[in-house]
Amino acid sequence: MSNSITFRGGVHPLHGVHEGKAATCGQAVIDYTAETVTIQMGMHLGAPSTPTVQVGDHVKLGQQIADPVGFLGLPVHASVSGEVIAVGPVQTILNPAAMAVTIKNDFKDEWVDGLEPLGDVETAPVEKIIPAIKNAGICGMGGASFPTHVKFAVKEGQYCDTIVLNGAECETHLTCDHRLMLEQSKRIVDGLRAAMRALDVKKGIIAIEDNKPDAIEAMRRAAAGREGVEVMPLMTKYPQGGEKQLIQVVTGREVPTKKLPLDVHVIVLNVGTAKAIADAVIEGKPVISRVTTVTGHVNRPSNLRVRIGTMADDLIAACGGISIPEDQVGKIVMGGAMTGFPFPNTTHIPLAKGNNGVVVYSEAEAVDYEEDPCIRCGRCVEACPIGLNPFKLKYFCDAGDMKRAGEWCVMDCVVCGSCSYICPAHRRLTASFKAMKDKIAAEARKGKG
Amino acid sequence: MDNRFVKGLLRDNPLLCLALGVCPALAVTTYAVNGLALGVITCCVLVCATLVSCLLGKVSSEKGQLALYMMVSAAFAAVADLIVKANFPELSAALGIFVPLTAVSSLVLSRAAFAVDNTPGEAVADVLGMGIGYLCAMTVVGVVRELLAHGSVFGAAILPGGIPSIALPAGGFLVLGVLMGVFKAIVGKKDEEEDAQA
Amino acid sequence: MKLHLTPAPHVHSPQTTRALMGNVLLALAPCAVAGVVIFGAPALVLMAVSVLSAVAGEACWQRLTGQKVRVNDLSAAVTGLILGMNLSPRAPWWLAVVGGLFAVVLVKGLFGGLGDNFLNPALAARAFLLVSWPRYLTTWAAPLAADAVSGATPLANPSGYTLGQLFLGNIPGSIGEVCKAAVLVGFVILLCTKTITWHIPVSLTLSTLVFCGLLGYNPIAAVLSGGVLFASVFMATDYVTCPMSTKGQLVYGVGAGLLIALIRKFGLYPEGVTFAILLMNVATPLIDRYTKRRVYGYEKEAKA
Amino acid sequence: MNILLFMIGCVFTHNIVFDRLLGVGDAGKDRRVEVAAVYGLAVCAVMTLTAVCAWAADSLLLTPMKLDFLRVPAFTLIAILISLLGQVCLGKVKPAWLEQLEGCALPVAANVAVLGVALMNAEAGYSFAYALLNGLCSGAGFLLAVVLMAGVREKLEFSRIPAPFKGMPITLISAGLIALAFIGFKGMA
Repeated sequence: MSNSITFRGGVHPLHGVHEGKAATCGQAVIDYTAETVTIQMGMHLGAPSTPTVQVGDHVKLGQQIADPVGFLGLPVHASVSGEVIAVGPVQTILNPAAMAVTIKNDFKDEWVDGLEPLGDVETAPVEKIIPAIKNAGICGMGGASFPTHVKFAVKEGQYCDTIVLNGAECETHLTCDHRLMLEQSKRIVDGLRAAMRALDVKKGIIAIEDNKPDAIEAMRRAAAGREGVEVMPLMTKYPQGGEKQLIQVVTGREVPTKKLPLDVHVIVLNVGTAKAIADAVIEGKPVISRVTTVTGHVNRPSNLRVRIGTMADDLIAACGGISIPEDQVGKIVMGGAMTGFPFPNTTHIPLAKGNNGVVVYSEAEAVDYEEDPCIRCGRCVEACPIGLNPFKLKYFCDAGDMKRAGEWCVMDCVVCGSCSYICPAHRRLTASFKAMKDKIAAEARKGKG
Repeated sequence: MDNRFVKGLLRDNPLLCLALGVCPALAVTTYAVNGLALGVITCCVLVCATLVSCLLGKVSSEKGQLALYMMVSAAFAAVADLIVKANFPELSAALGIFVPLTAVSSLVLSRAAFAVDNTPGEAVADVLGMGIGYLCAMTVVGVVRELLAHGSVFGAAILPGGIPSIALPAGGFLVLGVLMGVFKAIVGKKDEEEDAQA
Repeated sequence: MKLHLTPAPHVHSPQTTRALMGNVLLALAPCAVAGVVIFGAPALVLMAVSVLSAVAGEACWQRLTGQKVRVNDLSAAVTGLILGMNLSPRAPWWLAVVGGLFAVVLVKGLFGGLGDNFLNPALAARAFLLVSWPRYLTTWAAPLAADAVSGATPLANPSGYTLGQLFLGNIPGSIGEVCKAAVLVGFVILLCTKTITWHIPVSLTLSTLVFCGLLGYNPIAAVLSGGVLFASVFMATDYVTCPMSTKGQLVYGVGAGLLIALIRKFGLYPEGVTFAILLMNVATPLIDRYTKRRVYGYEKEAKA
Repeated sequence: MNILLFMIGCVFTHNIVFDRLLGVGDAGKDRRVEVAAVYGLAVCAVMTLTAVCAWAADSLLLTPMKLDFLRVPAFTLIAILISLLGQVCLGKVKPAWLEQLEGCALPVAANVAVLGVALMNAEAGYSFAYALLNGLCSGAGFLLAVVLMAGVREKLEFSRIPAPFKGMPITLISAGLIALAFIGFKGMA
């Protein structure tokens, strides 16, 4: 059943406990609407949008509350109807003071007028689809948050012949895509068809890891009879969901270094993004909610469909609060275990469009390992899906040797975390490469600027 | 004037710190006597060669300079070889080709190059310091290596046995390497950068 | 709420350096037991002394140079035990001490400790002892069972022992190498615990088989006699000193096999394994340089 | 057959650096593997030519006229001339390599091993063939040694070597351990 081809390297985190997904993959998604929502202006990759509402305004559900800024800019919409109670910087997962609009929910959920649904995806006018995507404020829901309409902007001389829907969800603990594929399979295929028609692409492949057989079944049923859509099961291995690895396994092509997937005529979309596209095209609705997994040491681990901007402490409260005493909580992570961002000593953090999970770890699970010397066992070299030489790169990064780190292709590192996961000496390889990549990128910008 | 001399002995000891003239030090120091003898010979060749090249003064091209030093030290090495062959035949057998090889010993060439740039007084002090320093270093290495290899010092047996493999080239490398490290640790030198300006 | 802010990834594979070294010790246990069964108490004493001297040596060296004492990562214990198993049961105890200190201080400590040396410490120490005191390492005690006082090893007169004896190990030889069955058990343990991959042991044993056959030895006897199996499973697969990529490991194994055959045929020392693997350790940096993998998105190998 | 054994002996068993201990200071310098290979090749070429010319000078000129005490200056002169000659033609054939030798091939002549091999040939009274082979194989042995040591030094680049042992001491200890491994070749020739 499963696709026997796989990419080089990769690891199997928490393989024994079904990748930490057992707790939530069997339950249906629960709807939850919080009291207040704090919608950040910079949820997408690119310049933050500028708010167009003041404190005290009354906003309707789906009303645009911020204008896009710059080429990668996206409009931001209210995810609840109610009254704006604050417009100012708030602590977010990565940025201690990010501009955000806080709205108090009046639970009326009355939609703003002026939405323009385009009807069924097969008959919707092709040229209207991409503008609809932009107006709906859609960006990558898998975690990268890259604005989808920019990804669809195919320059002349370029063409796209395959769209791959990323249902791999190789990250640990997260099951939101899995549940979405089970419960919204038709809507996801609609989104894929809309994208295929918009870009005139003949082939759409939905890639799903074979540790989700029920999802594969559900998507196959939904894809039956739809033109050019097929489902491809993949071997379960982290980081199968990475863009480069997915393209390599599904289409057999390799994205050349410093190039984009479009240069090998492929576009990769997350299943959540496809569903958002379908909502935008069929009902003309912007992105106001998403499914998020809340798991780890919470009393009722579950998948919640929540409004964008819901606070993390509300999410945890909705799952029955933290199940272990507060001093035993070691770490809370936004996202999966391999690429998630740790919470900074507070759970009062708003959810962005790209945040797909909140996981609570106990003190035992969150040990700060001390870096032992490298024993050159070669496990990190075997694990790296890109074929880099992590142990050597780590020496260059520690020595701050940007020239040689660049020569040994640190810029090609996809920061997937496999090397740090597998290293017996607990060396923080991924963190060093991420820091070095940021340093080299900053240097390049400064050079250009 | 004199700190140059002391420098040659301790801080910038040619063999143990600047790693000059390493080849003979490895090969010959299986016995302390040989180490001392070659130390003396090298010191004499060094002093004579440096004085002569100091007197000859500068030569135009840098390549010519090095060639001149090599010829001068080759001449003195030949003389030394003759003297040793004539008076101490068994020593010459023990030292083998290492006596004539002092001609191209990196110690002799580098000191000659150093001497030409400085006043004769400075050059003499430096050369004497270096020569004596090298001699002491060779003797120390010879003593340590003979003690480890044969359990004796200058022939007088002290320890019952000894580690025979120290007499082999591999042992020579290890002993000299460890001695250089220990010496640097004692003299408190961090690492080679500081030698650059010596 | 006090939360750790350590960067991703937040989970870690259960294999740690200490666990890996523990696996190696576990895999060495059958050979150690076999050695004691065959050669009696002196084997046990020697192994204990060499482990102790290796561990104590490493602890003192690390304290002397002001480093954190890392003896509990068991790497010194593994070095000591492997060295102990390389000695002949009749070797004097101080030989194990000298070998242990040489391995831990000179070959590993001076280069910076675990992961920084370029020769396998136990193997280098064995070579050093072999060169310094050949008679201790080449006159073999007969096993308790047999009465021959110091029979020649199978290498000396290959036809003297049946393959069965060679395999089960009641033949003269060094403690850990004699019982090939125990070595194979250890090999299986290491494979199951994913501590090593098959590449080096298999390639080394096969290439020894082939090259010894070419040079006129009985291939099976050549592999079963001397320390080929023990060394290929425990010493050649030392992470620090063998190549990183599987391609490099195969080259390493084949090279070592070739050298074993050459040294046994033409060399002075009967046992070529020690020097063959040491020479391949010296060549490992070059092997690593020229067996680099192609990076995703590039046509040819990254610049060396 | 013994020519082959003699050759193997010169390259491996009596390796010029690890067994005959000539040219250790130059072999141990810190260089990248490519530069080491170029330096090794240069030394090998100069050593072979020097050995041949030295043999010619010695057997035709010096010994008949009982001037063998002039061997050392004569051989040094030959070495200098050959390395200059080598530098000129290297400049034409492969200028890239010349930069790697820092533009001047003369230090090659100052290499102890080059003069050592020439003297060894003269004192052992080798015939022409053996003198040539000795020069060539010792040169190959030097190339092997320099490349191996450059490889090892590169591996030790990020090792936490104690401060006083950095630089030459650790190079010598590494060379000692490599020499320990080379003892395996003993008895081959």
